[in-house]
Amino acid sequence: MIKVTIKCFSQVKYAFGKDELNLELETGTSTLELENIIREKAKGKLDTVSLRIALNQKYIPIQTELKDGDEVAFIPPVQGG
Amino acid sequence: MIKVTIKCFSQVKYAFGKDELNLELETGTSTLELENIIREKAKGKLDTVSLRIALNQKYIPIQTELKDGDEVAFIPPVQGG
Amino acid sequence: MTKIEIVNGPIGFFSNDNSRQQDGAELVFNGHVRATEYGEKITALEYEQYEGMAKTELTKLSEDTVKKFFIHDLFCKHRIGRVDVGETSLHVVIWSKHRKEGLDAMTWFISELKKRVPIWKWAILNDGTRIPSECSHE
Amino acid sequence: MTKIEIVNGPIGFFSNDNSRQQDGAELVFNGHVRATEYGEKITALEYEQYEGMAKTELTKLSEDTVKKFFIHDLFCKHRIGRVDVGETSLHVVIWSKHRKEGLDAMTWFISELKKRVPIWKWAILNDGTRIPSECSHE
Repeated sequence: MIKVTIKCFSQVKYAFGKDELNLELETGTSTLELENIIREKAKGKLDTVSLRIALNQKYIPIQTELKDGDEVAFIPPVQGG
Repeated sequence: MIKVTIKCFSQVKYAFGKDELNLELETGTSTLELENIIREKAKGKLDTVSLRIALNQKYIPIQTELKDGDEVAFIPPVQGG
Repeated sequence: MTKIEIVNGPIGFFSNDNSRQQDGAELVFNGHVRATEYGEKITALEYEQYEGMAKTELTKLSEDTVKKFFIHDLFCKHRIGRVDVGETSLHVVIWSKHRKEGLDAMTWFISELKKRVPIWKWAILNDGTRIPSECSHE
Repeated sequence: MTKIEIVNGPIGFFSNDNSRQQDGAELVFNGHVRATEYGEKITALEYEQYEGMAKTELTKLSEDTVKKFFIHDLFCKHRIGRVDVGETSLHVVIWSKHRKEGLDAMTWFISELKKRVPIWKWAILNDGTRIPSECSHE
């Protein structure tokens, strides 16, 4: 098992009412699998929201196997400016 | 005969060393004829300078017959900014 | 050169500079909060950032912009936290030899900022409700 | 709305305005005098205007720009007389709802200004000589 921290922003934060989620996952879980877990946990609230994945504060273009201690963020469309 | 005032700027001013020329012209002289007179008076110094004509402080697109008291400017390429 | 700041509180503008010898063009963009967000009346926006990553991405983007457009300097301040209607949320200054590269750089920089810098807006409505501002890139 | 000034002496910038409810974009362009004019080292430029016509043309151009690009306001100050290297000769502020129309309007406004407003530059060289600055539109 591995432990990961999920940072929540904007619509993700709104869906969970939390800044951060701490999850225990099967060893070998990928970022894409985690996204599915998160979307399911949100019970439909994120169905229309497109999410990019940042792993340890960097956008990653393809799915990646998670490691113990990773920081993950599912990034809703950004809105700076 | 008519009297016209010619306002001189930039390269026109530099060519004549004057802010203003006052000329007496044949009645019926056109702006284009006046331009030729001015270019001749400049003795070659304006040969490479393109000039637009402003009549009484307005650009005019085609040649126009001058009237007594007109203010004319031969406008070298402008350089504001 | 680039200077990047993410500030919690009113933005102090970068100061005037008459000492530059080769920069003919100084272009400044100030983004202000408007009274309506997606048709809804608001009293303020609250900007949220991904702390750390927002600064990293903004810095990287600024450096990319300076290289891509041959501009000399790009300075940027982005405000986070509550920003009332009318106030400045984004302040960008670009110095370049000629205006054209400055205008192109400004256009690209802001458009990319709105794609990749992890900052979000929460709308604060007249009744005090606080909701994620819908939608995304213009 | 437009505001136009042709000023003989240092340009005082238009002041900040946080009272606007619907203008999300404030774009400022400051043109500065560079140390070289057409390859020649200079100490200053001297701007000459066709008094009357310069103001008229600049006013007309500003009004054209506001109509053409659906921006809200365009304010412009152009300095005439001697302007030392580094100093501001042109100050333009455009207020619009979104940045895109502001950027397009700024691009067009300055480019047209350099075609139709009767203002010229005299280069003041290091030895004090004063000559019409060659050439024209960029």
